[in-house]
Amino acid sequence: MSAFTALLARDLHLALRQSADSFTVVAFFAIATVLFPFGVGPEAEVLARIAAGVLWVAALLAALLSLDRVFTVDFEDGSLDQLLLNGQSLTLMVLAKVAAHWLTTGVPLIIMSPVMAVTLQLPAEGYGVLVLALILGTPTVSLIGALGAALVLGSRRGGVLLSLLVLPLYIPVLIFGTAAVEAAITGMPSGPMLSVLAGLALIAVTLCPLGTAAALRQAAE
Amino acid sequence: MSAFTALLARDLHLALRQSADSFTVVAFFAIATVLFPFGVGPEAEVLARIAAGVLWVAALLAALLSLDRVFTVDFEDGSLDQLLLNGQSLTLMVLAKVAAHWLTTGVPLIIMSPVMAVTLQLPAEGYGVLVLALILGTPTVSLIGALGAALVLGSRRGGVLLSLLVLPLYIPVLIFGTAAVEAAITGMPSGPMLSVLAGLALIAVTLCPLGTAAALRQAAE
Amino acid sequence: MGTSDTFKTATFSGENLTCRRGGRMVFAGLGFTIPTGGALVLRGPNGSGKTTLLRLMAGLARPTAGRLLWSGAALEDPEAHGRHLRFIGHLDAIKPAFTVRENLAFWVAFWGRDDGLIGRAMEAFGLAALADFPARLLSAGQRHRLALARLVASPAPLWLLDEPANALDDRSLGALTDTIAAHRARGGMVVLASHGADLASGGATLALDKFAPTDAAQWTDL
Amino acid sequence: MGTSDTFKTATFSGENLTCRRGGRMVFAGLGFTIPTGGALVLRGPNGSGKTTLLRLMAGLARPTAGRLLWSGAALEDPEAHGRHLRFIGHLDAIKPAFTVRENLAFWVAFWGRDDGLIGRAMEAFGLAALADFPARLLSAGQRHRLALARLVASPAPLWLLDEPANALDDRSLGALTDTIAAHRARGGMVVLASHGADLASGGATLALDKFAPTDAAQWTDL
Amino acid sequence: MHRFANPTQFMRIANAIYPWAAGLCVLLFAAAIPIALVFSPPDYQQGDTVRIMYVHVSSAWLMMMIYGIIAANSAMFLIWRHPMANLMAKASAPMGAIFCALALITGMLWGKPMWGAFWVWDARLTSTLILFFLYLGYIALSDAFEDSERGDKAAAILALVGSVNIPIIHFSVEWWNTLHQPSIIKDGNMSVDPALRLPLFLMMGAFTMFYFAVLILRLRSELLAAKIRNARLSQVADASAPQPAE
Amino acid sequence: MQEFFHMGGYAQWVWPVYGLAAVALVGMLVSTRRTLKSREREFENLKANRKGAP
Ligand code: HEM
Ligand SMILES: Nc1ncnc2c1ncn2[C@@H]1O[C@H](COP(=O)(O)OP(=O)(O)OP(=O)(O)O)[C@@H](O)[C@H]1O
Ligand SMILES: Nc1ncnc2c1ncn2[C@@H]1O[C@H](COP(=O)(O)OP(=O)(O)OP(=O)(O)O)[C@@H](O)[C@H]1O
Ligand SMILES: [Mg+2]
Ligand SMILES: [Mg+2]
Repeated sequence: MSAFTALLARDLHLALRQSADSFTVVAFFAIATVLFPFGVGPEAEVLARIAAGVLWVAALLAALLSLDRVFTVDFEDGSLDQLLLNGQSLTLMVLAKVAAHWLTTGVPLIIMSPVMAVTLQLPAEGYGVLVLALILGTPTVSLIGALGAALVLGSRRGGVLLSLLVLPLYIPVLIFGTAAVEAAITGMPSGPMLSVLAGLALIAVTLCPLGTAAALRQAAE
Repeated sequence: MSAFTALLARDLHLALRQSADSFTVVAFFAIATVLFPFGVGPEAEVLARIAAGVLWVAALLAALLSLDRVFTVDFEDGSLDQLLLNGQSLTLMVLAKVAAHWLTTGVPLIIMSPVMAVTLQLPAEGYGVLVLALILGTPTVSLIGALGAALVLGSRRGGVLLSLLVLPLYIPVLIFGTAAVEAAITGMPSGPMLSVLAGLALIAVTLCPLGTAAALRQAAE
Repeated sequence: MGTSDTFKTATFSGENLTCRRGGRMVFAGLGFTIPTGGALVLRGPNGSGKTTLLRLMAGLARPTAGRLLWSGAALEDPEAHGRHLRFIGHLDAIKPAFTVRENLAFWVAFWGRDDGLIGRAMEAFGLAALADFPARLLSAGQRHRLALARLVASPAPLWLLDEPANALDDRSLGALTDTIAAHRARGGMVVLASHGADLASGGATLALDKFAPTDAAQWTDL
Repeated sequence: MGTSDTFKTATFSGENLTCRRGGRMVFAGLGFTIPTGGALVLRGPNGSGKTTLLRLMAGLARPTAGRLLWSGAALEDPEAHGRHLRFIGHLDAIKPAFTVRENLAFWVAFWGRDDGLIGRAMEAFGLAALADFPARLLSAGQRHRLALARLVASPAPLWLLDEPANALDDRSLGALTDTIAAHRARGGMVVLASHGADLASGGATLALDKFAPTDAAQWTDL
Repeated sequence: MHRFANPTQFMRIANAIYPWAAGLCVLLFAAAIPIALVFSPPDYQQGDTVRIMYVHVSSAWLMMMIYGIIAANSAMFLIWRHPMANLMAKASAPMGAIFCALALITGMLWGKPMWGAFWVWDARLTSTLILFFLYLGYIALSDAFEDSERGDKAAAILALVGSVNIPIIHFSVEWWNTLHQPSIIKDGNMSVDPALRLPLFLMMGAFTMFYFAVLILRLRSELLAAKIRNARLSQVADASAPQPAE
Repeated sequence: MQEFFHMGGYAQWVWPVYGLAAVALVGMLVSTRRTLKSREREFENLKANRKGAP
């Protein structure tokens, strides 16, 4: 078994062992989405109008919260030092960790999203594109988030600092993600937005792991 | 100097030393608020309609992020054990920590809120009540949050679990906080809502520190 | 209280202490008595319950059965018991952002002692030169010495020390031995877990492996 | 690679190593050579730079000046160097949710060794009985032994051990000494920081306080 | 009191109760279901939707009663450290969560034909939703720790603090004027048609007995789990028992 | 009979309620019994092994 699969398997295994974890990400997503009608009021038209945006913002914030700990635990218990010492490409290790993060948080979030869309009274035309957009967008979210998490590793108040670094980088995903859903609702083609999301994912998957690896090596020093 | 003031002074001192901290909470608040126009679109009427709700939700989420670490650091470096061993009431210690948290995050948030209200095109009548409601509401947020933080201390994925526990308990603050602002905007009296907020703060200040102290003692065991 | 004062006469003892952690019995029927000026060295192989017993003695954990006594009176309130003791465990309660002096000063203020002893505490553990050095830059042994300096900076009659010799160089080991001796001479009590060095000459020894419960006791219980 | 095989002949050395941390010079002009089967014991008071030097040797940190050589060739790529060594520091890289065996198995798979040695590693450090015990329940010494068991489970020629004797009871100390001797007999190299016990008989000793820069050097250098 | 703290004694009593609870449950359901679905008349206002009430109100009653039981047992567990109290609370929580979900869903399915919307943000609905989240929080918290004892205690504290919500749910229809139906029993005189009352009470009784019967099964199961855990741990302990000093 | 299933025009609301309730109750019962049975078996196994052990 190569180091990549060993690490991916370990992270998935850990997530399963601590089964409450991906469940709590989904729960945060649900709660944050549910908070909005409280704040904004229950009028169906207003809700439907902002549904796509709220869903995306809630998904980003949920991902953000879970990202906080992608590397922290390994850093604090010394695993990171050992991960650096395997004599192989660190970038590959980063990809394994990001893949595990996406599988345990991004995927449950995608599965959950149609249910939350009902709560927010999203028009039925939007559902398919919402799910598609999330499938294309959440990997980018995990990749950028991992970079941010690596950068703030070992700093005080990592969580808050992380948001500061990462949320602005999420803005393109947010804009095109919601635009795709809105296009679908209003009967316009949502293909262009979805391909932009795919493009963003491609850029992120080539650039972010390199930066993350460099940041991790700094953190260990 | 009593233990209470010593602890309060230490926490404020630490926050100052690590000056990035309260700044990052405010920054998260700002970014989360700014994300909305991206998600929802820039139309002024829609924004004004949801402004109060979005501000409150953003404030709650910002507080939540910073709460994650109220006790974690002390727990992980062994300070909590020592705090438990001072031969005095633990409830008082909890109050000192909550006070420090509120002073370093709640207060900057209150100061920041009118600026963010402008961004979201909140009608001018709402400003005063918004600030008042935040002054009455943020202590409750800190108190409930501290309870949640103490409960999840040492658990896996504390941050996400914390949200799950605490966000639902924030719902009343959110409802009455936004209702007060909306009342002010529509020219209705906002007094009743503000007094409910004050009542919630009273309940929280009597119940939460007790629960928090009990949870902290369990965490050390 | 200055370093030259003596402590009030007190004894610390435990009766029939039993402790279960995570459903498994760690030790059972354990008793001890520490007289004024006495020392108790906890020995036993890894996993025999030394750390568990120290936390129990500090009131941080509660025994499953049995009780602790302070000068013959049963301890009911763990909060009040905290006043009698200093506990130095594996975690050092040091804030990396504060300097060595600030770290000490906070705990002294927090425990309500006056800060006249801080200088002396730093000297006792060879930290005087590092007084204004941020704690995050300290080496493992220096950090551990800073944790130990609390014992001198803010006196209390009972010291509970979990493997205090860890990471210390020879010179610091000598300083620790001297400090313990001086504390006992003032009527203080010391309990320490140790695998190697003899830090408290003339103290009693408690071998924890003797109190491991028999198999049957574990099985029937619950 | 089974335990009975020997390692390829290799030497590990450092030339003129200088390290500055946070603006302060820790040591300067330090050199060492470890032959095949050799051992180097780092000694020195707290803060003399033992941990710093070990992390340097592991490639986790880079020296301010000087260089490391593997069999005479300068090490440029820290990633490739990782393959030569096992580093056991103060942090033990143990996942509390995994059992003892799972913890070992992960690292063995990660480092690309086959898992035939896991059983033997657990036996070497008295962990066989705890194999299916979740690591979260281990005591300080048991955890440390689990960390050390990686040395046996996944062999590598160079061992870098930071105060490996910490928290170990007498029996485990014996096991560690034996393991180190066996490793050296196979041509392995060991560097260890230690304040007390002699874990590598016949090894060279490096007293780090000798390389502390003079005060003047610290001051002018920046 | 102490008698109930001893697991063996407690289970002896519980096992004696079990056949009665299970039998009563079957009998009550046998009576309640035909009456609720066939023999009771439709409401003059709500028509046949009133048949939803029998399930809705019964689940709502159960979710509140179970929360009360959890809170009381949590207090006993925290104060006297009775292990049985902890098991009671732990075994009840998933059932409470399910009844709470059932109350929410049946309420929504009733709300659509009655109010024209599945959901409105009124005080009772909101506080019920909060109760559901409290249940989820309780369950998540109690298994979020490496050390299960710690999880039990943290969850117990949460249950106690959250009990503030129960009176809010019950009195919300009086404190705030809302869409939701007011209390059935008010000042002793029943606002519900007597013909509707009989199936309601039968159904509530059946649900309650169901809870007690299943609870006893769950308690047996939890106790077994604890025994298995102990046996596992002590097997390990045998093997790793401190080695004799050399 | 027809009328019974029709529920005065509210069939689509009433029947799901009873269906869900049935699923929830039966589900609770079945899952509880299943874990109980499996734990009983496991415990018996453990006890048997133990007796065999020295
Ligand atoms: C999602 C929507 C709903 C929720 C969460 C909900 C929740 C509750 C709760 C918690 C109770 C128990 C209150 C207590 O015993 O103190 C209750 C009782 C009751 N509900 Fe609902 N309900 C919902 C919708 C409805 C609808 C649509 C109706 C009828 C039009 C209704 C009629 C009743 C009645 C008649 C009672 C018994 C009155 C009482 O004892 O207080 N509910 N509901
Ligand atoms: N980031 C840093 N900035 C400045 N100085 C540092 C930093 N980290 C460590 N030091 C200093 O470097 C010196 C060497 O530390 P190191 O941890 O290597 O010592 P050590 O020999 O391992 O000591 P010990 O025996 O206490 O473990 C110490 O004096 C320490 O104060
Ligand atoms: N939460 C827990 N659940 C079950 N067993 C535990 C738990 N915590 C510790 N133990 C067990 O309790 C025993 C005593 O642990 P303790 O840490 O007190 O040992 P120790 O004597 O301090 O050992 P060391 O010398 O290694 O520090 C160990 O066998 C450990 O496995
Ligand atoms: Mg120990
Ligand atoms: Mg060191």
